[in-house]
Amino acid sequence: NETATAPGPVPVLRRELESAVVRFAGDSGDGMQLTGGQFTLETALAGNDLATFPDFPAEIRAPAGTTFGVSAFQINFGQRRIKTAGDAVDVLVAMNPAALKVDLKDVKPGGLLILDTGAFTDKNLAKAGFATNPLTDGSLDGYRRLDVDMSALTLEAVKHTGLGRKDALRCKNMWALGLVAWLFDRDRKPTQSYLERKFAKEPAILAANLAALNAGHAYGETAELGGEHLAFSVPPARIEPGLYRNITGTEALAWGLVFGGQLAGLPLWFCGYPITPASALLHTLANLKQFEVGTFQAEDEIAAISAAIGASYAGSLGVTSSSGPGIALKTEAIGLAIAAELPLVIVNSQRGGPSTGLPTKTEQSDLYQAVFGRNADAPLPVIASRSPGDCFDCAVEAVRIAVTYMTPVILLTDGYLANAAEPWKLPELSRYQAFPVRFHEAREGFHPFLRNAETLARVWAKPGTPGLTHRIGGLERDDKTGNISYDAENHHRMTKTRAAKVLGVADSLPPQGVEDGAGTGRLAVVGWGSTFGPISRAVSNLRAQGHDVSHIHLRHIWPLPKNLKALLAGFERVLVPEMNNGQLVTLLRAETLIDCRSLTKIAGRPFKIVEIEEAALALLENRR
Amino acid sequence: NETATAPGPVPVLRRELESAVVRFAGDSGDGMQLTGGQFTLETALAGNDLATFPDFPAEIRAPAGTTFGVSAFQINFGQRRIKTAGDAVDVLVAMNPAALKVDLKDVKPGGLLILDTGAFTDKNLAKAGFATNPLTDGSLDGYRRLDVDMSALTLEAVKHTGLGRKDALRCKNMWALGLVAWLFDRDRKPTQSYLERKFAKEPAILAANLAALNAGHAYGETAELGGEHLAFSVPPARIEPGLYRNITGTEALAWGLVFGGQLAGLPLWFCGYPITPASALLHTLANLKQFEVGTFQAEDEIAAISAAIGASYAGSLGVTSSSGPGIALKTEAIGLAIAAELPLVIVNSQRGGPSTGLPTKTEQSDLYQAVFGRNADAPLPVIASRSPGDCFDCAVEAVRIAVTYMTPVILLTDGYLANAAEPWKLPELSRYQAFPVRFHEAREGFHPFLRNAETLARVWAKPGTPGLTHRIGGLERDDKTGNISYDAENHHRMTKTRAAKVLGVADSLPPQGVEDGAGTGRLAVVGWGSTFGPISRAVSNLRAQGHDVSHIHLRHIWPLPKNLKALLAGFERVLVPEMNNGQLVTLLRAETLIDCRSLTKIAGRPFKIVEIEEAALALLENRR
Amino acid sequence: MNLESPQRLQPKDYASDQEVRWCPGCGDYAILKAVQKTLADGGADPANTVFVSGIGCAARFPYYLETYGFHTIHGRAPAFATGIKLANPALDVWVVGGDGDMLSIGGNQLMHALRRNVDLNILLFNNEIYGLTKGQYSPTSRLGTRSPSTPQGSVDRPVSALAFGLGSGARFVARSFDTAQKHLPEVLKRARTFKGAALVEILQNCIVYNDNAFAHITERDVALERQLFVEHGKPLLFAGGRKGLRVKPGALKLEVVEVGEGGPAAAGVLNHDETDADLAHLLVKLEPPAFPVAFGVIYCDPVESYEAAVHRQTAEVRAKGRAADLAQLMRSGPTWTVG
Amino acid sequence: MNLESPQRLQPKDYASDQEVRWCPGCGDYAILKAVQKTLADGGADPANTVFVSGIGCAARFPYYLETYGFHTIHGRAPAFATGIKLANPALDVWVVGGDGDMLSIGGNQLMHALRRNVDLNILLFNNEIYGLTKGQYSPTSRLGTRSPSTPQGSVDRPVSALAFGLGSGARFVARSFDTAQKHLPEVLKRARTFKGAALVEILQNCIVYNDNAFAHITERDVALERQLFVEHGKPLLFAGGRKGLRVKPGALKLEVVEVGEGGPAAAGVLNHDETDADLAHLLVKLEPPAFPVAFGVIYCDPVESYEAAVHRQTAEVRAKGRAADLAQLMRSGPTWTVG
Ligand SMILES: Cc1ncc(C[n+]2csc(CCOP(=O)(O)OP(=O)(O)O)c2C)c(N)n1
Ligand SMILES: Cc1ncc(C[n+]2csc(CCOP(=O)(O)OP(=O)(O)O)c2C)c(N)n1
Ligand code: SF4
Ligand code: SF4
Ligand SMILES: [Mg+2]
Ligand SMILES: [Mg+2]
Repeated sequence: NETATAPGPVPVLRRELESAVVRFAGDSGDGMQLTGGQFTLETALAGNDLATFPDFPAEIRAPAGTTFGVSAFQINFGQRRIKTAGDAVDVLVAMNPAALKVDLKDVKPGGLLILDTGAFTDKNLAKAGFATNPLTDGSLDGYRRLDVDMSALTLEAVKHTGLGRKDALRCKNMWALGLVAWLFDRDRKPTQSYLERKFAKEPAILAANLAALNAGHAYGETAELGGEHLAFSVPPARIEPGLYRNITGTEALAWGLVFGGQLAGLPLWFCGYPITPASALLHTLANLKQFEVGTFQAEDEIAAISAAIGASYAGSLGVTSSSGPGIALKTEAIGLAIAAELPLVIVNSQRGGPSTGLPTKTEQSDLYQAVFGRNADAPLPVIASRSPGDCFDCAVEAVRIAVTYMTPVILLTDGYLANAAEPWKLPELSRYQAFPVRFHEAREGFHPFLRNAETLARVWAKPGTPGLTHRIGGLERDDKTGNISYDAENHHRMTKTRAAKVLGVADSLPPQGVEDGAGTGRLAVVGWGSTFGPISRAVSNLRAQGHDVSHIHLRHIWPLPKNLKALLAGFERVLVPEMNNGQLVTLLRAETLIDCRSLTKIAGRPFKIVEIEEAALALLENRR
Repeated sequence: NETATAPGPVPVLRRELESAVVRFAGDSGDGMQLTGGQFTLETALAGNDLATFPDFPAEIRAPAGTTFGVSAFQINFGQRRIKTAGDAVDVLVAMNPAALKVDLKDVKPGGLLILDTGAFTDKNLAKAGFATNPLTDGSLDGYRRLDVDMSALTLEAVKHTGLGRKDALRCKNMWALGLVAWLFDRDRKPTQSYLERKFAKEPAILAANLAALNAGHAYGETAELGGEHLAFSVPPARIEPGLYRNITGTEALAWGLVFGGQLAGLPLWFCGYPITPASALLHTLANLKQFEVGTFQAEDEIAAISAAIGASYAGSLGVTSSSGPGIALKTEAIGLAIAAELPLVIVNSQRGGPSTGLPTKTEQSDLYQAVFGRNADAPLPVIASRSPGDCFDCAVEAVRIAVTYMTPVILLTDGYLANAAEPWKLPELSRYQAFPVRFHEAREGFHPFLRNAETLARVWAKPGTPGLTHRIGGLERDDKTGNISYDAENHHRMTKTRAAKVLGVADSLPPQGVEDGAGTGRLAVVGWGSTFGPISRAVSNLRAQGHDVSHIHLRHIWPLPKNLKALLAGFERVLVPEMNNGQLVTLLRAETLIDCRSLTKIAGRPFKIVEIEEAALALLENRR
Repeated sequence: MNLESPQRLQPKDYASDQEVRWCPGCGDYAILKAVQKTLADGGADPANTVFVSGIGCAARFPYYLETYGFHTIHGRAPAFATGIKLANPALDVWVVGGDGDMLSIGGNQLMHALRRNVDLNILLFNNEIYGLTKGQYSPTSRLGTRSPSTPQGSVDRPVSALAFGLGSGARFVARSFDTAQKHLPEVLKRARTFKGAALVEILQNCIVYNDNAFAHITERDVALERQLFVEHGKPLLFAGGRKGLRVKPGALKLEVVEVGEGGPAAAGVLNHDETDADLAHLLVKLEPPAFPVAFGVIYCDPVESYEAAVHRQTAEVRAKGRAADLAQLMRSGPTWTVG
Repeated sequence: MNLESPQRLQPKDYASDQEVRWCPGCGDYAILKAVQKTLADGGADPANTVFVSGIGCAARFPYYLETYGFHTIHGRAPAFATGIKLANPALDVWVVGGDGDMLSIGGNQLMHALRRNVDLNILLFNNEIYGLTKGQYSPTSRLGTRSPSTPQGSVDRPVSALAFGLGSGARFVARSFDTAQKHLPEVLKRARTFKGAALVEILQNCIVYNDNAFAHITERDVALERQLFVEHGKPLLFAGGRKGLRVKPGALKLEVVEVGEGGPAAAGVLNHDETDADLAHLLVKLEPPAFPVAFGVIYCDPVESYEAAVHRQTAEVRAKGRAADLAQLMRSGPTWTVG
């Protein structure tokens, strides 16, 4: 009963855009994450580059219609390289007054609001805290509007399926998706096949969702949407050729860990305790049992890391993961892994703090904790991934360092990376260099703290190996025998050795490069982690304006790349934007004695591009 | 049957010394700590300045005669100001071969060895790992020796008390003490009264101990100890007038906390879990229930700090204490105290690490943990005490900061400070300024995050107050209402406010002064904590030799004193000696961008004076 | 709203001005109502009432009550509450948490609060799932529970909250469920007046991640057969009095018996003795289908509470009269004068 | 010494070359001997044997055995051991710790290892004191214990290790004491062969800080009256067979009965049934003076062990044949080609 599903251009006047930012916002129950995800897929298949930002409420399922129950999904896509989810919104789809209330502030002046008027009831307006109705009180005058009673139109469209009102209304999100797909000339096929897979066993629900999707699309085609409600087109971007898929940081991380284990030739034991936003890694790995992967949900974070260390002791690769408060609980055991010199990967999906803080918001404020946050002289390597896809390579790198140097490694990601998706070019797995672990087996002269002269890694002799029975633990050990030692000079030597071993990781790293811009100049913007996108875009914007700015982005937080000091010394000014109150900047200042300046944003959200541009300009113009 | 107990000078030729270092060493069961403590008291009463260093074995009571069972107590005393327990030993009292084995390396060439030949049996020699008998193999040729069969002489001396052989032999330490007292012309009275108190109910044991003490003394008087075994005299030092006592860091800390509570007008709740070397504070406070002090031995460190925070929440002053690994476990809860802005004092008696490390040895390697060791942006004030007596003032200061700024405060001490004793001039308690807490009671406009405009401290409204019911917790709070807030800008503001509040503590501090030397010059040696003694002595030695060196010692680690950067900028070079692998130095470099150089010693023992002198000279001579 | 005085307040007076943010239909709403009723019935003074919680959906509880409240960290609420109670024994201190909070990460803190017998009212909302973190299985989830972290089903046996409580030395254990709006306030009242650590397990429906976990016990059609309400001194009857529990002859076990004409006594039905720890052990673990689930105050055997003992001991020390004089203390032991 | 092969080894072959550093006279020496004997008797392969411990005097244990050993951190040994056993189920994994390590800081880890039924041999050395930290009272110390941290005596009630174990869901609990050099190896052998979490409480004398804590049970003159050695299927007799335990008529309790001429059966003496959890509950808490202390395997009721179930489930997934092909996995779901 719908013909508009046929592919091919719709005969409509479309304004071509370089890029566009769309945000879907509604109740937690409105399915906005799903809608956004499907639009992302359609957009990726249309050949655009893109970046997304899902923004969940802290509540599981807050009462309908409240502002704190608003769930939003933002996508930035374009024919140019897309680096962030976008500073400001071009099109806001608001499924109820609360969504409008929360998200309007991010819409560009003159931006398009698509509003489900059916949801703007008195009750919902009151719940959202509107004193007067924004649809009529003139407060939206500065925006373009598309007011449409999606609720009613959806009910109408799915009537024939016989679904009850409640279930029928749940198709509203597909109606909205259909409309937005029409607006940007996206193909609905991927969504249709998704729905067919998902509701294969529920034909009525499937039919209703498809009908809503198509009705929304048809509404765009047939309604009077000329004039200011002009439709758009965003032609494909020029991106590196290859096979692509969308990937979240969590998926990339999980696969990277599995692959790291394969490169090391070790089974992986992932031991974790749920915590937002880290739990998704546990869930993902729990579904990968076909690989040499085991998962263990422990009773708490301490048990989780303890079991992971136990697994490493027994000859597997132990991995654990959490977020700030949970990592804090693991601190004592991390010290043991350092002392016993066992490999271990610790993933920290950072979130807003201190304490419980803002559990569902992103932040990169656990750098201090990662680099310095242990009792005693207890150094370990720290790396950070910059984007969802980069989590794959960072996971592999973390495993490489852990097994090559017999050390725990902290891998920093964050809530944004964990949840956000980006198009990802599938890596050629055969191109990666393996780093197979050789367990120690020779009895001659064995003790557990024999070291590799080059890496300073101790030998790894696992239980079950005949003739190599030995004892290790957290007490200081004699560097000549591996037995407990309280000797003063030995302790000094061992402390220096542990530090040298970790610093030695830098020997295995390529020199720090420059992402964009020259190797010397007036200003270097130095970032780490998920600030990559906004810094990258800000620097390229500034360079396009003729400014002498370069972008340097660190994967290795500790040890720092060996050439970093020299590299930074080649710039007049250094700016360090961080989603924290200034942490990497402290490390850089201490290590380089260069007057690096901090730009902070501690708001649970990524930087806006303009924020970085402004700070960079201020430094360039010597205003700070 | 002994007349030599009469006071007054003994007619013997004594060589006057400026200072002397004596070490008592024996089996854990030999009572060396007691012996050392009593000799310390006798020496203090003789008017010398002094410093001590007790060195326990890690084992509770290791098998007799083993090297790892050796327990030692060192005292440095003199007629000049004494800053450390001494680099090298003048007189070693070795009660068995193991003690000689372990401690000989610290004796000065030509130093005096007092050896209990009765304990140099074949069995004991073997246990200590001597292949040949050092008494006869010439290996001790470079030393002066006093070989005496203390075991036999003690048995002889106490025979009349009818004690069994085992009990009788336990008086050997008193025999040794008697001899050393004679050697340095000390009055035995204090020890005699001590014994009378201690063994009031065991007359036979009392008699035996007194007899042994006197016999040792008499042996000195009557034996052929002329010639090379010349006796010594160490005349009184010129020290500040006043009433003195010996005090350990633990006692000073306990009393300082009690006094801090009094100045704040709050009851104190100390909640801890035993760990070496922090347990002694729990034990000391558990005996002070006559004050407004409660102690709670929790099931673990997490419960300990949680209960302490609970006590603060309820309107008491919560205090908790541990050592590195235990502090690690408290990290998550510290974050809550920061978020909820509740006062709390956290004492860390640092010990060797990482992990279990060297539990009975001292180290100052938890500075990173204290300053940086938490998830998220979670700053708190950190102070460190420099000497046993200084623990009193630091405890008061920690309480002042905690209640004035509504913040947890970390107070760093270490294993050395906890156990070591020094003469302490009793403070005039009435001279201290009180800082009485005023709980919030006004209902008008109340919310729990109302702030003092000057200190930025939030109000403290305790449960039980009518009309002020409210909820707090670890989720981010709105700065205008105190309610939970996920608002982006609010979180940024709150993070900045928390940081500003802690930095604001510096406004209440006097400018950083110089301990010794000029306020500008060629070299500043910057220390913190228990390195005070050796740095102080090293700098005064160098200054006496005409070098332009100054000593700066920090009590406040975070925030740093406001004038510190300017102060350090006045020196050509800066040296930072630490008993860790370089931690304060990182903070100073980051904060001042001055090329501070690190001197490290991670050996579980205080610096030797010469080690600091050498490093300082190297910098002065531009050798590093 | 801040309340003036402890004069007779209504349940609604104990509600704070914060919007309740649980999922619509969550069992926590009913428990909140029951607690408000309990406070009102007991004439609780809001100013002297403190709710302490860990982290989880259940642990949001304090925000919704117009009393003092402290939302702490995951699993440690019993320890915070211990500190609060030690510092001010006059406060009425409640601890609220979920099965994950109290039995997964917080098992040790719970055990020790119970063992010490700190005077706390401990409410364990057992929904057999981690709600707040979106549905992973918990230590009370039944064998085979499929969840995001156990896609093929869990393989570890659950712990029983009350068996764990008894094993830890609790002197008061009770059980009720969210929708039992008459029974629950009664049980809570007993917990509140018990001077010591009172552990109350409340079966709670998580409509989103573990809906109907207790339907086989709480649904109307099975309720009579599956619910045994125990009362001290009264016979252990259920199924509308048609069935009862008696000692299995010659064994140390209970068995179900039909109550005939002669009434419970004739059928050998046991009377509930809430001071009998051995009986409590058997009651807490009764399970369908063979047995009904026991609700009510299953065990209650008071001894001196921890904070009371601590303060008694302190008072004894002070009564012995060591002076609280710091200057004097400093001068005790050897001192000497210089100059 | 590194051992060649698992051929018949003597107890002394399991001793490492490290000097034993406990206090002379410490009960730990005897336990070490018993464990060495158990290993020798069982023909344990040192290469496949791992001792895992936390921190404390007891926890030094692994250093003295020529097997694999991991001296971890305070209280968490059961969790480390769980990881070890998951990673390599073929290993024979022992956990050793004191009452502080396992029941104070480590209560949660112990509970969950027991609940999950991980195949571990867990030896809890109970000396009712913190030895290593010099004598503070522990959660098993009796009421009124004077210690450095409780100078006026402790005011909190101790937890019973085995009651806690049962409350946590343990499927094997047993008790012995340090000097029981015949009995202890027998119990350890049972623990070793039990496939699941076996909790063995070993009463251990700390000669320095809590000397004679168990003298009232273990001293020769009271031993007969105070020690009940249970054996599956055998009557619960003590006092040289002169006394036994029977069910108190009509109650859910045990009582002491004199065994007369007619023998145990006539006196109604109960036979020990180690699979009976209810009986176990009663036995673990028997205490002098009214009762003897129960020693031996008090409860043993095997179910599938955790790591076995985990590996079984994994095998099932793999058998279902989802290919372990990462490149293929990456290509599942929507992909597109650029260029
Ligand atoms: C240290 C720490 N670890 C983990 C978490 C994440 N977390 C929050 S609540 C929770 C469990 C919730 O389950 P439950 O206690 O049963 O409460 P419910 O939500 O079911 O009411 C977890 C794992 C956390 N907040 N802090
Ligand atoms: C995290 C941490 N907290 C505290 C300690 C100190 N500590 C070491 S062993 C111990 C308790 C020892 O008692 P127990 O477990 O009974 O063993 P025992 O020495 O009596 O054999 C304590 C508190 C520690 N090592 N680590
Ligand atoms: S997730 Fe479950 S427990 Fe949490 S609020 Fe929703 S229904 Fe209640
Ligand atoms: S302190 Fe006690 S438990 Fe520890 S080794 Fe000595 S006697 Fe044994
Ligand atoms: Mg739950
Ligand atoms: Mg013990």
